[in-house]
Amino acid sequence: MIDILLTSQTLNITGCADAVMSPQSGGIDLFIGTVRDATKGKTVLRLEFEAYEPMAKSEMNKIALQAMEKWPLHKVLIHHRIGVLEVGEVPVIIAVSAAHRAAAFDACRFIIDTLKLTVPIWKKEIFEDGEVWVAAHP
Amino acid sequence: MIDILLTSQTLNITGCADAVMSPQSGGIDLFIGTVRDATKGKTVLRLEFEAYEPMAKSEMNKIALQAMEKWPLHKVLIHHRIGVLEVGEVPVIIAVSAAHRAAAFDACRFIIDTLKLTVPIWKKEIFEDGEVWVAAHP
Amino acid sequence: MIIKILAFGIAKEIFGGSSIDFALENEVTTVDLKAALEERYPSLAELSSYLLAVNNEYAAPDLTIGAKDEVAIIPPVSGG
Amino acid sequence: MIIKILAFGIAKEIFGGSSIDFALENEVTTVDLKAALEERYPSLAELSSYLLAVNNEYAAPDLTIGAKDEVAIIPPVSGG
Repeated sequence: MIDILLTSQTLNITGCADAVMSPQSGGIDLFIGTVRDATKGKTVLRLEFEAYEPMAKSEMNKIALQAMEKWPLHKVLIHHRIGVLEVGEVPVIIAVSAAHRAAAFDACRFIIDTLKLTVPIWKKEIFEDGEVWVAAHP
Repeated sequence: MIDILLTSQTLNITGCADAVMSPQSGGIDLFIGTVRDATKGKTVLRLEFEAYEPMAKSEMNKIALQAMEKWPLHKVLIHHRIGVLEVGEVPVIIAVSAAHRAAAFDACRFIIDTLKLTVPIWKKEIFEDGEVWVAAHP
Repeated sequence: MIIKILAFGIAKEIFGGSSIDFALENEVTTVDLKAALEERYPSLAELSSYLLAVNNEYAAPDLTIGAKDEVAIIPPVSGG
Repeated sequence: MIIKILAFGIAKEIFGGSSIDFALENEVTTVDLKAALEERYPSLAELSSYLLAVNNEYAAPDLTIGAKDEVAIIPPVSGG
């Protein structure tokens, strides 16, 4: 089971865990991204996330499929928020269930690492004195 | 910050995530144990967890301290349930926050692996035709 | 031939909008289209990197792009 | 000397209760106490393994145990 969501609504942590639970699963690993209050020493006021939506969903689905090929998983969930997020809010939740926890940990880490490399979502950091698209320039 | 709990009440997944969030954190890793419906091909009806409570809390605290020495973490939470648990219920939640996700993943995995080796908590599996203390006999 | 090119993130600022209609004489490969875009929008070459997506897939350098394809500029992603 | 020994999990079933009062002539080390217990409760030796805890800490083999110590049998743990 693969559960992919791109939404401007608040992500639901318990809902994500419940969605991947199954009576066959012995462990769930959940990665929760949060908005930090500072980057490179500068105070971040808020973030804005933008996605190329159809392609982002397609790439998220590809990563989930890759993870299910690499490890014996029961369910994989990738939820990502778009729009304006304040410090402490949650832009991303990855949840993975498996019979054994090693697979859940490895797969969860693979998914967030790969998502950050391939999924067309962009983050703008807004500071008191300006704003910047993260990673755009060298 | 270290948050240790041994309780007969239902564990609260979102509450555990919220407890380790901080404005300095960029990532939270959460491990959620769940009760499987079968072990070695036999149907499990329910589990019973028993703890040597003062020592279990002390060992959980030691593991959290070790994790904080090994990795740059913000907060560590270890909640474990005792008593009777049905299939699908959650016996354990580990939550770790850190500025960077690699530390959160490594620490979370270290904590659950070590907990299963050292914390004096015992699990009895109840089947239709009997019951067994897990790992007691070769 | 007119190709509509979608822009996101920093590319939207470089294009001055969320898409452009880009005129070309013939069908082009990904590599050729990037070169043509950089000539018209030199700021693209200042990015850390960028890719083209065609029909919601990252495009190989030698892929041929025609007027019916959905093309998008993918500047360095930063989700998660 | 009487030592009160707490039991958990399978050890509770071996002892027939959650603690026993175990009589010893002198102070003993962890190793000696395990040997004495196994003589009285042979089923202990059939476990995969077990440790003693003294005052809420795993006890080293050569630790001396006295009447005022809180001693517990720790059969193989299986939390999580």
